[in-house]
Amino acid sequence: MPTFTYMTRCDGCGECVDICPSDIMHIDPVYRRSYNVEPNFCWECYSCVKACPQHAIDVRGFADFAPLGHSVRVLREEKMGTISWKIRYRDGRVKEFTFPIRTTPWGSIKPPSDYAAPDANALGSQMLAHEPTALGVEMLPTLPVLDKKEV
Amino acid sequence: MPTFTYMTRCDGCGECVDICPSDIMHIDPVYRRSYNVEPNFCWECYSCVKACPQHAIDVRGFADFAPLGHSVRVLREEKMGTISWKIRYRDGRVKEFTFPIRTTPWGSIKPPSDYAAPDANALGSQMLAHEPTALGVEMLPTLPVLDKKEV
Amino acid sequence: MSQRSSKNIKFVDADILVIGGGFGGCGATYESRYWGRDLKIVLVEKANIERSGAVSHGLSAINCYMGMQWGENQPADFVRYARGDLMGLVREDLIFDIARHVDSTVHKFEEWGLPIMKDPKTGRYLREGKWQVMIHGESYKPIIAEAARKSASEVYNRIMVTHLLMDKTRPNRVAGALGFNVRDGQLHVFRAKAVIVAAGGASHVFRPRSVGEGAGKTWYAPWSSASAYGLVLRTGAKMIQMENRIVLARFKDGYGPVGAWSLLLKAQTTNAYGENYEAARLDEIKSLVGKYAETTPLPTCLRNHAMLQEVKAGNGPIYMQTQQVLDTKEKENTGWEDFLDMTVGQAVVWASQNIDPKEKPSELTTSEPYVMGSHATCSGAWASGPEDCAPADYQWGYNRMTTVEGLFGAGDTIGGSAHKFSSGSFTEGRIAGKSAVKYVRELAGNPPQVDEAQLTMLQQEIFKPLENFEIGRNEIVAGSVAPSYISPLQGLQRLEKIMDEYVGGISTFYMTSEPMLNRGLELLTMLKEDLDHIGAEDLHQLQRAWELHHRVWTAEAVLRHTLYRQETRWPGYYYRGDFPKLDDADWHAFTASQYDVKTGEWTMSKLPVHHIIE
Amino acid sequence: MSQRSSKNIKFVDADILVIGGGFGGCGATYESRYWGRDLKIVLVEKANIERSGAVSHGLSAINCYMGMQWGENQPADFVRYARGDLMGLVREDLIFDIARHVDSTVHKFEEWGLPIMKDPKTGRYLREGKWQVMIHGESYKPIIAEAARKSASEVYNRIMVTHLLMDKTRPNRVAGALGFNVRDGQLHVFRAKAVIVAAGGASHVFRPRSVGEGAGKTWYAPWSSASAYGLVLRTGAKMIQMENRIVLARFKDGYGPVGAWSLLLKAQTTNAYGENYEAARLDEIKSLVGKYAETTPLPTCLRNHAMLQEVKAGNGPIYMQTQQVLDTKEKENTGWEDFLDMTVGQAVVWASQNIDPKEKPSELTTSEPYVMGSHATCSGAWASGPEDCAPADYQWGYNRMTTVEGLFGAGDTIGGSAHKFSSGSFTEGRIAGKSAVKYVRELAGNPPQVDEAQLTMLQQEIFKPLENFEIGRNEIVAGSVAPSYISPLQGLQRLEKIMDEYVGGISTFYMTSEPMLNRGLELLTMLKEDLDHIGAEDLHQLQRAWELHHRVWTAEAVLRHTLYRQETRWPGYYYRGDFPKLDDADWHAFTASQYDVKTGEWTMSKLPVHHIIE
Ligand SMILES: Cc1cc2c(cc1C)N(S(=O)(=O)O)[C@@H]1C(=O)NC(=O)N=C1N2C[C@H](O)[C@H](O)[C@H](O)COP(=O)(O)OP(=O)(O)OC[C@H]1O[C@@H](n2cnc3c(N)ncnc32)[C@H](O)[C@@H]1O
Ligand SMILES: Cc1cc2c(cc1C)N(S(=O)(=O)O)[C@@H]1C(=O)NC(=O)N=C1N2C[C@H](O)[C@H](O)[C@H](O)COP(=O)(O)OP(=O)(O)OC[C@H]1O[C@@H](n2cnc3c(N)ncnc32)[C@H](O)[C@@H]1O
Ligand SMILES: Nc1ncnc2c1ncn2[C@@H]1O[C@H](COP(=O)(O)O)[C@@H](O)[C@H]1O
Ligand SMILES: Nc1ncnc2c1ncn2[C@@H]1O[C@H](COP(=O)(O)O)[C@@H](O)[C@H]1O
Ligand SMILES: Nc1ncnc2c1ncn2[C@@H]1O[C@H](COP(=O)(O)O)[C@@H](O)[C@H]1O
Ligand code: SF4
Ligand code: SF4
Ligand code: SF4
Ligand code: SF4
Ligand code: NA
Repeated sequence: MPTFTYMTRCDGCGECVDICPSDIMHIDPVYRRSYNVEPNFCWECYSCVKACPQHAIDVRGFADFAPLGHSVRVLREEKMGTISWKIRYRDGRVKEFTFPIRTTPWGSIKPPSDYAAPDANALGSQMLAHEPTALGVEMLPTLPVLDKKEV
Repeated sequence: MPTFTYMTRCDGCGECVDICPSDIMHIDPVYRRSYNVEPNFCWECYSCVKACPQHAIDVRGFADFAPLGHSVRVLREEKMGTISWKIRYRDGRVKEFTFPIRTTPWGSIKPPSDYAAPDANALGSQMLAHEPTALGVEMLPTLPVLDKKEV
Repeated sequence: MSQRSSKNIKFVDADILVIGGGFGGCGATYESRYWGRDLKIVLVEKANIERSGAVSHGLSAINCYMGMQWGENQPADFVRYARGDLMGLVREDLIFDIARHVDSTVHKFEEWGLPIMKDPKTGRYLREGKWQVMIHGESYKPIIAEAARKSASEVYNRIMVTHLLMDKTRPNRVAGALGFNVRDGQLHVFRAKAVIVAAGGASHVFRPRSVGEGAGKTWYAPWSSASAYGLVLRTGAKMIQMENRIVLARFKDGYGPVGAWSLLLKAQTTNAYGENYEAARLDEIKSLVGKYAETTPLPTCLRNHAMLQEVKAGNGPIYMQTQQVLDTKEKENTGWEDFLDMTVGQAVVWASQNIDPKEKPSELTTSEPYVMGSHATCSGAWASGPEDCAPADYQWGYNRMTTVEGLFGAGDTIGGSAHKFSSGSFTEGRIAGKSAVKYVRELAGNPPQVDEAQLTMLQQEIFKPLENFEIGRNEIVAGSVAPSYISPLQGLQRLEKIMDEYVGGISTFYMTSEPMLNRGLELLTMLKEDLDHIGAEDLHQLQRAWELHHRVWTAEAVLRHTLYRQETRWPGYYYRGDFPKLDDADWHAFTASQYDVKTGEWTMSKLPVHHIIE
Repeated sequence: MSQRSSKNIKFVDADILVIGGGFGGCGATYESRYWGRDLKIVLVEKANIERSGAVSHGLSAINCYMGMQWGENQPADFVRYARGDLMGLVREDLIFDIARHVDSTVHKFEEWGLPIMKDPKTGRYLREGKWQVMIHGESYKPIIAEAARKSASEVYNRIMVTHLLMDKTRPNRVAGALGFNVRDGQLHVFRAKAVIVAAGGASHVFRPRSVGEGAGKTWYAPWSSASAYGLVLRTGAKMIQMENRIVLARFKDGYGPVGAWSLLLKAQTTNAYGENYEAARLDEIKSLVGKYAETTPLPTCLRNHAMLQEVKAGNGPIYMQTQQVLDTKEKENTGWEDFLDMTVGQAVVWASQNIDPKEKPSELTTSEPYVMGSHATCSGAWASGPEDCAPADYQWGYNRMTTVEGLFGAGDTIGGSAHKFSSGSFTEGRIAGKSAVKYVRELAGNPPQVDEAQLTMLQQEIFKPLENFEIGRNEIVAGSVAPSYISPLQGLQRLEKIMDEYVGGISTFYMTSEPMLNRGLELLTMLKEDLDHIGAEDLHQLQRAWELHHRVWTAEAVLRHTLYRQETRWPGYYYRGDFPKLDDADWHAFTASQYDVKTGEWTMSKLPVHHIIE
């Protein structure tokens, strides 16, 4: 299901162009709206669909195996921390699902430099940031160094 | 090796458009010269190449298996009744061949209606036009009608 | 509705309408003029008959010639050969009929100017093999086309025929055909007393090995669009052996045929280690097909099978050891001409990959499957046989008439008569042409009437893809993805993938089974429904849309026949995993299908194979 | 020369340059900031890190988590699992290292806001399987990207990195990287003391099952362009296990993963007749691989092998019997979320083909091969191991440093450490990040110098495809066929076909052999020469051109390693027809390759597999 853009909904804002991991959502020079320039490099990852403020992008299943008449639409609500899906079957059946996407506010992650600077010696240890605390166990496991052993 | 048309040689006469069995040599509306609109339906049959009065069409091997740097050029001389090929390898080697294409003048075939009209009864026989003479044997072979037999 | 479809209609009336100006069609046109001097004979062709059809390139051999004049072979021998090659299942009457006439065809070709090679010692035609003669065949098609042009009352080039038209009052009688001009879109209605379909075989029903741009590089031409089957079966005509698709051993990528190399030049086919593997695999083959393994020459499908087993075992690539035989300039010329005459692409493979066949062997491969009636398989319409020697149940009127009245066929169109090739197809066209003249004469004052209602409905249907595109294209900004239509190519790729994966294509090493076929049929049914949503952006794409229609209908027939035959009759063409062996007790029969136009149902049945020659 | 290449160059200086902002790269960025507060840490990414890499969709499980806090598993157990799955050949030191750290990574993810599902009874993470935990992972990537953005000094999105730069005086030391901005074409020269390559794995090295438009529908993302290998190996860094390509059992067409269905929902995988075929094939498997057939769980490659044998025997389609397990609304949600979180395309397959998984089973297939270091295979760079527990010959300096000084890697980049998945790749990035900080600190006043000559040469090379197009396009009238250049897609299709047909892709059922590989190498060598003639019509296509370069170089490594290992170590991933069995006597070893930048030669060798865990 590569993407396509509905002519009447797109306002050419470029969010989809900005996000597409495949760099295939481009702005048409004549219409100043987006379209998929290389459907054969589309992964149907929905990144652009989720990012479009106008809900102007939709997908239809890859022509080489998907019959027509279906749709899989999505509404990702960052503030609510949810994503909702509406799946319409070729034969008209509909399924809807909503799932959580995040448990904390967007932007709330504490940067590593906001933690106390580690001891200079620790650079030589095997410990990574926040360890061992973050491991949930008291000590970082290690092993005796062996030369060679058959198993 | 789908075809391509050299920009500087083509004069837009349309002979290639007229002959292509795949209907894929079209005239570009801007440049008024021909090009291959659907290389994936080109059979590299060389019909257009042979037909072009300007020798403006060439082929390069299908990209999915032919390395670059080769050429297979042709000169078909109807009046002389010959066709000549020049094959240039990727590594520079060259081979040339000339073969006959016809033993009689073009247009010389005698139409069926120029032969004496067949006897009306002959329509009910198994004989085809010019038979049995043209068979080179005296009689048209036949078989007893059998109902069913194991072999 | 699209503007194009409301244009003036062109009506063309004919006594005999020949559809397709390839080898069968040119033969039919020539012969019907010979017998029907006063008749209006119209030839309609989607391309330009000068270079249309499977022989547009040219050919380097005539693969069906008896040489009766020199006592080389007799028609009955040829029947035995073709029967053996097809594992017993052929219409011996049809094959005998072609064999007894084919020499007169070939002699005529030579008279017209086709350079046939001569054996300098005997003065006879140079034999490639027992049945084949070598030609300088680059202009084979233009020569034959000249004869046809001089025979037809009118030749309509660039008319894509989409449907056959049926008689208003007698539903099992043909009344003509419909098509559109691919240059200006004008709808053409051909009204005819007899129709001879000679629209060739089918490539691109199964996914090809080549990809992307290379997809055009199939062995049979990309324009072999299954129209013969797609047109005929939808009238309700009985079809046979549609499961009998062909897979061919071919030079890899360039698809150069192997015949001249094996038979004339006598190059060895070996595995990667230089071994002749065929003999070593005979016992295993025998365990699958019994006595048929003893046929000489080893049937084409079994030669494929041996090659496939080698490849599966990891003993590939398979090689044609060309370098062992090109020891004279003369042989080098023969080898090169073989391909320059009929598959130039093979020369391009050599040039581009620095392969000089004098120095290095060339890889072989087994091709994707094709649907054909004229090579080493015999899918096609069930036809009435020759009056003088066909068994009674193979004979219901006019030679080469299908089960639909007035509807004749030739070449790839007609089932059961394998190994016709170019000369046999032309010959079968001649047989059908004469027969159609007889039919028209005997029809006298009872001409068929086109059904106006059918015509109006079809007119809308034909141009619908243009309309789909015009409307649907407005929904989207640009590009090739739209929610309400798919392009002909997108539809074709879907078809090919279904057939490849479920019906015994290359990706399963030609394996299929009842569960696979049933799943394939589900997907194919959805594709058939989606044919209403093909979008064509121009008339060229409208041609592609209708080619797709013909291929999809043909594919369905192939699938249904494959499902019906519960055995593996032709290992090397395809395998039924659930019935891995040949089963003569239950399946020494033709499979037949008949599509019911009214109900949309298919009826499958067995038809007897009569052996009329020892 | 194209105008674009003469534009101003942008120079960017950094202490640590991270190439690729996927899971490995985000981990590296986070960790290097933690330890290197004052360092300039630059992250460069060809797309936008918010949704770049293999996890752009999201994921529905974290496949590497010990649960040490609950005593669920210990790192040594994980090493045994991964070793068993890889048929004995893994870098146990690297895997142990990831396993002991991975829990702190996952706990951090949860703290950041990733919803990890809980078992309502135990309050612990909900286990999918022994090593996997279930997540609501649609926003997995944006969450991780937020952490990386807050750690980097600068993030450069939309820079396609094409080459690594080497030190002027010490040829085995990295000095930075080159890339261009895909929006404005500006050349970016990154000069750095340490470089961490985390550019992900590779799709589209082998021909995919999907065709035409559908070609983007691979399991691993189409943008997984083999850059990790393409960049690293050309510096002369030692690579290992490049033959160990991965083939995955996946839902057909949609490529939905099977893990949650098999392990959590416990749906059966059967053949077309509902049979559980795996057990029935164990004896046959044992005859190929001996004791390795007794590993629990059965190694991924052997599960594939059993499936492939079924398919070859004509017992397909293979089905996941989803309808047997979706008996509650909760399970239905789980099943759907599994795909809506990570491969929406599978939901599209269901919707378009009218398959309700509650009612009908879904077909499975074995995928085309991919090249990866983070899933159930471990191709990649040979890296120094952890200081405290790596065997002496696995340790030459800094943890996760390749054999090139200052050049580190993480995730798919690093060879030998399979089963990292998302969490392990991030963890390996953290390990590499910390290690790089240590390297930079110890490097002190001895920074590398970019070689100006190399830079000038590469600058021309990078933009050459634009120039090829500009010039070559003038020769022809229109269309996509030209004599002097091919498009990146045309080149890619050639690559895929070579790899498919000669190096063990889908079209041979993963079969290869020395003769096939040698022929493949001939064709690949010509393709490599033709890379000088790629034509790019715009900057987007210039990106594709360089992705193709990286894929072609990676393909060559895959081919050479496959040729070198004269055994079939992983049946189900690929088969050497000439060495059909596992051979521990000769091949209980890593294969290693090293490309010599000066001579253009490859050196192959064996490296010992040390077992440091019972
Ligand atoms: C492609 C090919 C074919 C052969 C070979 C090599 C190659 C590379 N070999 S070797 O492999 O053995 O080497 C042969 C050989 O050397 N010797 C030989 O005698 N025959 C060979 N064939 C086989 C013959 O060519 C074949 O048997 C005959 O041509 C069959 O004749 P016919 O059934 O008439 O098909 P056609 O393709 O010639 O003509 C069909 C015509 O119909 C037209 N058409 C189709 N659909 C239409 C539509 N909808 N509307 C209007 N027109 C519509 C076509 O355009 C065409 O003109
Ligand atoms: C695609 C996919 C992947 C997985 C799964 C299902 C599916 C459908 N499954 S399941 O199947 O098991 O179900 C997993 C799962 O559920 N759980 C899990 O933990 N991991 C799974 N993976 C595997 C992990 O995703 C994988 O192991 C890691 O992502 C690997 O991390 P890393 O090695 O960092 O690769 P990356 O793709 O994330 O990042 C690479 C980055 O580099 C960029 N890049 C690449 N080339 C570049 C260049 N030349 N210049 C600049 N930038 C350049 C990329 O854009 C990207 O950002
Ligand atoms: N519950 C839902 N689940 C999935 N998609 C939705 C849902 N509600 C709205 N959408 C989609 O979100 C977009 C905007 O919806 P609307 O605002 O209702 O037009 C459209 O693409 C809808 O199909
Ligand atoms: N090995 C072979 N043995 C017998 N006949 C062959 C062989 N190869 C090709 N032929 C026949 O030679 C002709 C041309 O074959 P091909 O070139 O494969 O189409 C056909 O009649 C084939 O049946
Ligand atoms: N049948 C199985 N037995 C054991 N582990 C499996 C099975 N199927 C999948 N897995 C594992 O589950 C995880 C997800 O698998 P997949 O969805 O196939 O990528 C990986 O860790 C796999 O190795
Ligand atoms: S994000 Fe939406 S509105 Fe903006 S350019 Fe893309 S399709 Fe148009
Ligand atoms: S679905 Fe993904 S790959 Fe396709 S256009 Fe949108 S963002 Fe790009
Ligand atoms: S035949 Fe030659 S000159 Fe005429 S349009 Fe075609 S390419 Fe141009
Ligand atoms: S080579 Fe043949 S198929 Fe190709 S464009 Fe020319 S005439 Fe058409
Ligand atoms: Na295949």
